[in-house]
Amino acid sequence: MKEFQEIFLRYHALLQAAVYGSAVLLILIGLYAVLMKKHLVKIVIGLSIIESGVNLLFVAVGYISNHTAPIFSPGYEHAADKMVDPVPQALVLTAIVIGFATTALALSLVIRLYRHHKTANIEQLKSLRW
Amino acid sequence: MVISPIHYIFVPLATAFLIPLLQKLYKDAARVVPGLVLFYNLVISVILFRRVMQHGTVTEIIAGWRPPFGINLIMTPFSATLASLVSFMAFAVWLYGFRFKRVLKGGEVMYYEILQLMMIAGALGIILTGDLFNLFVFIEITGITAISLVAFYRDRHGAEAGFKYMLLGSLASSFLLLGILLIYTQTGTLNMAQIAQKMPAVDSGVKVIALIFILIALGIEAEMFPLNSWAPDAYSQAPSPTSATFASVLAVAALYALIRVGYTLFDARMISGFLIVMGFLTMLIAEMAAFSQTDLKRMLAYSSIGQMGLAMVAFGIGNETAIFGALFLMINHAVIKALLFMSGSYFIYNLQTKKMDALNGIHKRLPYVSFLFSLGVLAIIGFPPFSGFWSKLYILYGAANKNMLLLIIGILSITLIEMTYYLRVIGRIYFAKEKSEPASHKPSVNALVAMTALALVIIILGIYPDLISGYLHQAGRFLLDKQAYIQTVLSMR
Amino acid sequence: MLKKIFVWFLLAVLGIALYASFGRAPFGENRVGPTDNPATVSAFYLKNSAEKLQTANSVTAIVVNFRGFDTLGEVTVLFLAATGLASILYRKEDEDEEGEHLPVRINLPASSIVRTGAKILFPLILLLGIYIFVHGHLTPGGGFQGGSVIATGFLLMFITYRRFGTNHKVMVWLESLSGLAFVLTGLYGLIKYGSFLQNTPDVGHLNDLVSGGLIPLIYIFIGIKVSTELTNVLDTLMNIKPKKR
Amino acid sequence: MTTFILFLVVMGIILIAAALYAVIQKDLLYAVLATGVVSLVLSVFFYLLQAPDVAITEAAIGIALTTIIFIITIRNTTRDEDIYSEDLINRFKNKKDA
Repeated sequence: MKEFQEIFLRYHALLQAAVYGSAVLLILIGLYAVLMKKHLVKIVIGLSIIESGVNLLFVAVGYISNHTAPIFSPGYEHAADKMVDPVPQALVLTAIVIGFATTALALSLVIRLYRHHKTANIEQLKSLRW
Repeated sequence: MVISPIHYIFVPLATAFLIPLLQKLYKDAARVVPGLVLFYNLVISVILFRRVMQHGTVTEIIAGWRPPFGINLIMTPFSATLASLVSFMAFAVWLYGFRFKRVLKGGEVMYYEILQLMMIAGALGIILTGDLFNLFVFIEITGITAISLVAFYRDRHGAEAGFKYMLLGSLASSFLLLGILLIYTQTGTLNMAQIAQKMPAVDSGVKVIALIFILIALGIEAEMFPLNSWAPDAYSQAPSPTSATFASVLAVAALYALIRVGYTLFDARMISGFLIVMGFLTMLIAEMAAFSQTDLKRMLAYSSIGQMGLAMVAFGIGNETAIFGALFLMINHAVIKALLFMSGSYFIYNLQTKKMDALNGIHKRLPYVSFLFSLGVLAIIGFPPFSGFWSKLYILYGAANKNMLLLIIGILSITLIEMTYYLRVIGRIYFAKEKSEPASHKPSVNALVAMTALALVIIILGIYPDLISGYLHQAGRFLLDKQAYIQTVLSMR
Repeated sequence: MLKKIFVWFLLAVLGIALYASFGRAPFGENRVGPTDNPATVSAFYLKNSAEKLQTANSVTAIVVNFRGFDTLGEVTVLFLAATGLASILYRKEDEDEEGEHLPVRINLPASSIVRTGAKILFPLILLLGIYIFVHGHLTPGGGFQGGSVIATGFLLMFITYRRFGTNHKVMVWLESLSGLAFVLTGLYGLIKYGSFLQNTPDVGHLNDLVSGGLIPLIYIFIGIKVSTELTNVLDTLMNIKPKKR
Repeated sequence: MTTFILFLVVMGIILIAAALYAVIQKDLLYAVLATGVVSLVLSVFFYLLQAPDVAITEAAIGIALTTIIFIITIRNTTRDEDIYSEDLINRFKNKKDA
């Protein structure tokens, strides 16, 4: 297991870039879709990609190299010191479910909007103005 | 069972879960039961408010784990004041909306009442919680209910306003999560008191970024410029009792969250300049937009945003006088704006249009409602005998104490704009030539009772502000005393 | 064009800010600390979920007990989303949406292989979901996971059988009662032990099926609640009449 | 160990590629399926990062339920990003007929 730690440290920059980097990139890609895309469904896709990125960031922050999942299954009863941080995982559970709830609500609004306006382009929804 | 802050949350929750069943047993359950719950909230507000003011902060541990390990509810004098305000306003709005005709169609009334009740429970949760992630959950509860209520009429404007709110609200929740996570990585905790304790040791760059994320998120909820484009649409498209709730409950809770995070988690000095500048911009732009509105509800909405901006400025000034003024302003704004939305919606209901041109000479058709509306208008622009006067005076006094002459001039000139457009409406109501149409919808008794009660509150607070000023001073002092907050929470057993 | 430059600038700033600030918490670093004498919240949770709560899955212990109040809020969010969805997509019988009327479903029926497969799979998926939330305190999984698995089972049936519908009365009862049961379990803690959602001290032994006191019970309520809410959401969405092509 | 590193890097690349595809793709059905792929890879990611609870949740909610509600929405709006309104659909149809 010492080996693991060594290799982990050697490639640490790469690993951090792979995990944090992809989470941050997901957030940016999603934000790009939200800001630049015109189709309502695309915008909601962007929102859900942002949520995915945030969730990944949560789990990544809680990870500890060479530690196991925070479950005291038989044989691991006294391995509390060798477990990853369970708090971000618990928070992410909440965040995923809440994310699904908001996505469903957003999509129902999209359906409503399309029924009324006959269009799914955000630039054509201009009945309300400043 | 001893009365404790948790009653604010679990009673509405259990009721909301039960309403679909009760509806099957008794047809009007969905309308009556929330009222009982809100009345119960009002009763425990009175009890807890007295307890907090006499014996100091009331705290409650949830799930039996003392902070920082468990989630805790905390009622400082500051949050007790706001929680009581929210409970009172929620009950008044329920009373007003009890026979509200437009929401009475079919089975929708159940959806409406559940959402409305949970919006209030969520707002109370925001005010009471002492945990950062729990704050996020309650913000989501209010957000989802508010979106559904904005889109409640299912017309094209409603859905559009709802979608706008949805878009900004989702971004807000993502940013809030990022901010929370950043704080968690640095401090290893989610309890607000412990974060406040550990915050000075955190690297200042990370601290600023976390602060920016959280300010963006809470700024969206608290209608801060330039993130408030959802607000006028949401206010004007929602059913009228909901608009009143937005102004008197949701805005209060969102501003509370902003202030709690800014003052307790971070340093008050860190955000004071930001709050003053953003608050002033919010106020200026909102009042200018209100000036050019032709739609009554939109005008009221912009005026609401303006008032929130003024409250932000006052919290930014940050001395005791200004905070006293800000708290007074929050109470005034909640009561007065609710009254304006309530009476204004009777105009709209009678005229079947939101346009202000149609208001000409309506005082002959709805004399009492017109009287209440003008009372509200006079109070909100700060005419001397009414309560709005005192809050503005104290905020200006607070600014003067800090020698912010420019700010005083700015606030006064914005008040002038405000006065112009509000008095224009009054002019229309009383002095313009009326079109001869008979009044079709007289206000119902319960709505009249609710509106009269609010009007009485305005008048009494205006003539005799000492009634609450002692409490407000105490609340303001507690807000500034960060160490007391930390100690109270972390010494809980 | 200006908007494009602004957006790219915003994205660049945000990306750098995010990566730099999270870089201060290096990937894989141990920020939990020793669990014998916990200095952080996580270490305290890890220690006590095994010792005081006898719950093998410490994520479950956090979700249901330590931070159970969050979970109550989360279940409420789901409930409110289902309510809001129903309210937004609600349609009275006589309500005509701007002259649109489309009774005919255009989709082809599923093939008989799919239908038979769905019929066999459906009870298995339900069973799997129930297994997941009953064992939530022992193995990975729990109320949310099991609930959403059950909802996918209903989804399969909705897709395969056009006429498949849930029994609304049963759903309403299950939904209300499971939510209420969650709150009442919390209330039991408040009355008996003085704190909302507090667990019983009688927690059994680690890795027994009946261990963790009230945790498995609450997770079962959550599982029922989540599965009914998600199924309701799907039901509402599936029953939208498709538009004219 | 090296497989772990390799896995994470490859997964990250797939994740970003799928997300980019979801944003760029004009056919919304494929875009939605790509977000399903994002969720799938994400749940593998969670599993590798020792979060099996989250992985199961993401698998059930992210892959199955979110994707299906998106598909239902597409069925009720338009499938092509550029043909976003009923007017455009009709015009497109007429062109095809002519």
